Amino acid sequence: MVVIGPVDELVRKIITPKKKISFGGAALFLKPMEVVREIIRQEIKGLKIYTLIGDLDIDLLLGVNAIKELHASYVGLPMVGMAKHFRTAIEKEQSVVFKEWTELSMVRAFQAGAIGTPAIMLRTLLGSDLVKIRDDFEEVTYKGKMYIQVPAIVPDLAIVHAYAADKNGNVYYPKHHALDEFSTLPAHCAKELFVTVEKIITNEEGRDLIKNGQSTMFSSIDTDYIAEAPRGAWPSGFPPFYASDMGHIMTYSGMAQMPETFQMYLQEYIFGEKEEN
Amino acid sequence: MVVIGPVDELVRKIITPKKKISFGGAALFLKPMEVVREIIRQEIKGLKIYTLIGDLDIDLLLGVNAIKELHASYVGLPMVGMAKHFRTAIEKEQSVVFKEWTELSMVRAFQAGAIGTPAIMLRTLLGSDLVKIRDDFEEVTYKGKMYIQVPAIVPDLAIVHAYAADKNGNVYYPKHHALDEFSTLPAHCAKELFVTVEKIITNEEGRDLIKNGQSTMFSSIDTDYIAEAPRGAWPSGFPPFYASDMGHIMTYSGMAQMPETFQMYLQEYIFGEKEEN
Amino acid sequence: MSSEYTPIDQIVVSLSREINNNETCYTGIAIPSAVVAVQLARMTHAPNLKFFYGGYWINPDLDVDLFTIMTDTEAFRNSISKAQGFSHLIRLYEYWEGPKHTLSFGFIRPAQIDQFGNINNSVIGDPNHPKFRFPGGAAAGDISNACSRVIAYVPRHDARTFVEKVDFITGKGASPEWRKRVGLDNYTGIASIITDLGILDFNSPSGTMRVRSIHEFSTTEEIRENTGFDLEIPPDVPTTEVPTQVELEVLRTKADPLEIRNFDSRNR
Amino acid sequence: MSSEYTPIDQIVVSLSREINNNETCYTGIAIPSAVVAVQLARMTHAPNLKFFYGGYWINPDLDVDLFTIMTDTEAFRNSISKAQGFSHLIRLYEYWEGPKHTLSFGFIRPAQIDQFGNINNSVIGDPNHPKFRFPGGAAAGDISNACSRVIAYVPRHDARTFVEKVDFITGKGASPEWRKRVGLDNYTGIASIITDLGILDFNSPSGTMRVRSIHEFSTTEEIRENTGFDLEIPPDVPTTEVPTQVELEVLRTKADPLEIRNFDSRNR
Repeated sequence: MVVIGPVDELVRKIITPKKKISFGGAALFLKPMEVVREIIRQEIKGLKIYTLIGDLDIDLLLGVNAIKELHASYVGLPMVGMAKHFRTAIEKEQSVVFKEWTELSMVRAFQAGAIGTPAIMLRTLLGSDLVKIRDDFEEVTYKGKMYIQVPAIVPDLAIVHAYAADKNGNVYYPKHHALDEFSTLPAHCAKELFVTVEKIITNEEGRDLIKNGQSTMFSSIDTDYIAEAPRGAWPSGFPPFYASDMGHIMTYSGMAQMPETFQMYLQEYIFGEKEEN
Repeated sequence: MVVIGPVDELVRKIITPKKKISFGGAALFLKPMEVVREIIRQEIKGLKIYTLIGDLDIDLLLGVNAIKELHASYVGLPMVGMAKHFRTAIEKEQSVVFKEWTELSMVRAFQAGAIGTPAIMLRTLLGSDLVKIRDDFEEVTYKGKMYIQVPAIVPDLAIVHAYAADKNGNVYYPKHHALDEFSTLPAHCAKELFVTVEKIITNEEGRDLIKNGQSTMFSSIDTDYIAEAPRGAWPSGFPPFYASDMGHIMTYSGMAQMPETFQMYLQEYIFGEKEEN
Repeated sequence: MSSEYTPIDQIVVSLSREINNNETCYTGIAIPSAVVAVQLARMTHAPNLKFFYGGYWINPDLDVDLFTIMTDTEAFRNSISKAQGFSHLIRLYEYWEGPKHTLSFGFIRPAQIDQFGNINNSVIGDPNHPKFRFPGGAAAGDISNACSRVIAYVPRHDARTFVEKVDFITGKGASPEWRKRVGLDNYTGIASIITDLGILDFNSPSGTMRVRSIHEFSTTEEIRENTGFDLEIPPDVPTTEVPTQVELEVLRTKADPLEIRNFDSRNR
Repeated sequence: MSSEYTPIDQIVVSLSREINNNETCYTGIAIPSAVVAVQLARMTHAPNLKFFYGGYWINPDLDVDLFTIMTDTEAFRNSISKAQGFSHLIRLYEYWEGPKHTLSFGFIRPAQIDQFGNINNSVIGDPNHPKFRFPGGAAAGDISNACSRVIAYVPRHDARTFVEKVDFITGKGASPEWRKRVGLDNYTGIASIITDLGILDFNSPSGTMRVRSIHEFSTTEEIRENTGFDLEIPPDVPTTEVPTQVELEVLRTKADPLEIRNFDSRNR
């Protein structure tokens, strides 16, 4: 049965060091930012994070040294610049083990995890030095053709942000958005699923959404934990409800450059009184 | 660019002996029956057919000896009885090579074909004698665990029936149907896609469907050939538009028992004047 | 309403009692008694069962007959807004081997079954030139390794179906040792078999098939005569609990008013 | 409207001219000049280009700025009913290696590129303890083996970017012999590179990088000085065709009124 509760309680209960956690969203869209902030507030460390395209979520967590191992195909602030703490953590502090994937290989590894196959062959990795440095990427031959076989990703927990959830645990997101599969990919492969939503609705309201042409993004079979977090993806974008807050991302990018200003950012936007976004 | 034309012309043009062809639908739902009938009218033989769950489509084609090799997890007339010509072709005439899959292994082989991976590992086939008689099913070990690896299915052509297509080649089917993925699975893995539709609509009508909450079942990128075939799935069902015609399936089942009555069936329902269904 | 009941009524009621509340399952659409048994369970002792139907609906409206949903277009439309949730066929196939171990049980109607619970829905005779070609296993070969347990049913218990050794293994049986060796010990395979004569399982000392109970209208001798091998019949084998008045009434008026279950007695 | 144009204008216009009508492509969202070039091509010589945007829309409405779609919720809603089609992100990922060989071209903005067209968007120095960590390749490592050809662009042509041998191969270069050997000969890898100094390709006798044309505001010497290896410059190397009045007007008023392309000059 799905557990519905406040973000802080659920984070305290289910996010523990060493857990393998995948994040929904990509590239400043649909990120589970309220959970990221709560992880920082609760000073949880030692996480192993999987995200297709990391941005503010990852840079914040690296800034407070919460991540021990990171898997992604890209970490940066698209249209704004480099992710400062990502560089520092790797180049100077060597405080994180970073495993780079290509976008397609990571997508295939998520898909393999979801269907329960332990590894999958693809060809776009051929010729890449990633194969040389990743001991879990293997060159194989099938019927005389070369492939790279990558292992499935099976996180202990997936965390995604979505539009609404009913009391049964069905999760809704309007059709004709561009990006929901950036969240279902890292969710379907995980052993447990934690969804934050803009709002919790009644089962009847859920059925009305269905009648009006929506489908469920996750069914009650998929979800384990649900918390209400209005504007929970902010400052990443959540189309069609709110855009990526590029002004805020630029502010962050500036304040991330020095430890002192980063602390000010944390105080103002994470530890301080929660303001209306 | 998509080619839009009459069923008979397109069948003449693209369905040739030895082609590997996958059929959409399953178990008396969403079968491309008008194309099946046209294949019989044009006396095309020597086909290699892939279908997850075969029924009237396969039994008709086997009755006129059109299939040389058949891949499926089941061939029968659900709720009605055995598929007469399927049994005769295998037990008596040995006129068809039948390759049995399990449902999941065939689904995985379709999925592997769609993503371009040449083979895929699964576990539900473990212990099955299918592994012993299929030389393309291979027992493999990955990280100490046993799997059966099955080859991807990549048909030359997929044939499916859907609701509507616009002039650009976008294909529509209402949301909240149960069964569309029985057609997208065998379609996405194929090199070419032939879609029959209840009706051809204008691009504007297509956009109206989108505005009213529908999505495209296939995009214009996917489709190669489109033909209008009203009630083209009949007598298989096409929810929510028409139900499986169980009365007709029972009639067929009866008439399939003897060569003479089967000829009468062909005359009346396939070679005869097309009647209003 | 009559309290008389048919063998197929007993089969459906017994199938339904194998289902526990709060489990998750799906059924194929070509095994009518299983679909009816799920409906009966949901209407009686298992209201919280999570049930996929048609690979899409989760817990479709109990007021709508499941077969009507698939054959009546208006009922299909109405059912949409009353289900407890919606999934996708592709997602259902993910559950079979996915990380969550979602499916509690599935159903199989075997054409042949042997003393170890191996089932054959494929062929009799040489697989390449079979004497008899069954329709094929569909998911039968998969679900013994994808659902925590499998509930089998056989509408007519006879020695052609219950054989010492199946001609062909479409789906692996209970075989706990084999399951342990290949790492499938989370999946017990066939846990029970409901027939028109009794209920069978593999809880014998040797792990081969035994009689768990005998329906009130059949006998030890009948089961023995109609089984092609020596199956264990405990001396104190009980009589199957007969269908209750409530079960029969729900079955006849709500779970299966169209008597879809009788397709199983006609077609084998 | 001024006929003066900036180097980034030349880059976008040259990128757009690499696109042929009736091809199929998608772009990532973090390479702004590529997105703008696709819009420009669709508005000028390639109206039938099939273009995925955001992994979902096919041929979004030309009247709506693509970046506005993603950041303005009302524009997002309106754009839905005007696109030429819709697909799914998952389906787009299928096209990368699926049976249809769908994608004609893709774009890469390399952090390093060498004389063979190998690109590095990963690290400088020891991969395990890098001196410099780039954001990562995202799809750059995939698309050279998934799109028929790749069009690269470099907003600032310098010797740190154009190196003799990349520190790390994130994505394999042109290398026709290697492609033949591993069975990737349907994919040519990087076919052309547009920089702020000129256009480069691999059509030299040795298959290494050569200058195809030089922008009217730059020189042979400039290119040679800002390239970390000896690249081939044919004696009769032409001047790049300058942007036409029509191209500049469409670019400024319709394809990129918000000057998103300038993000590429600011961030590298």
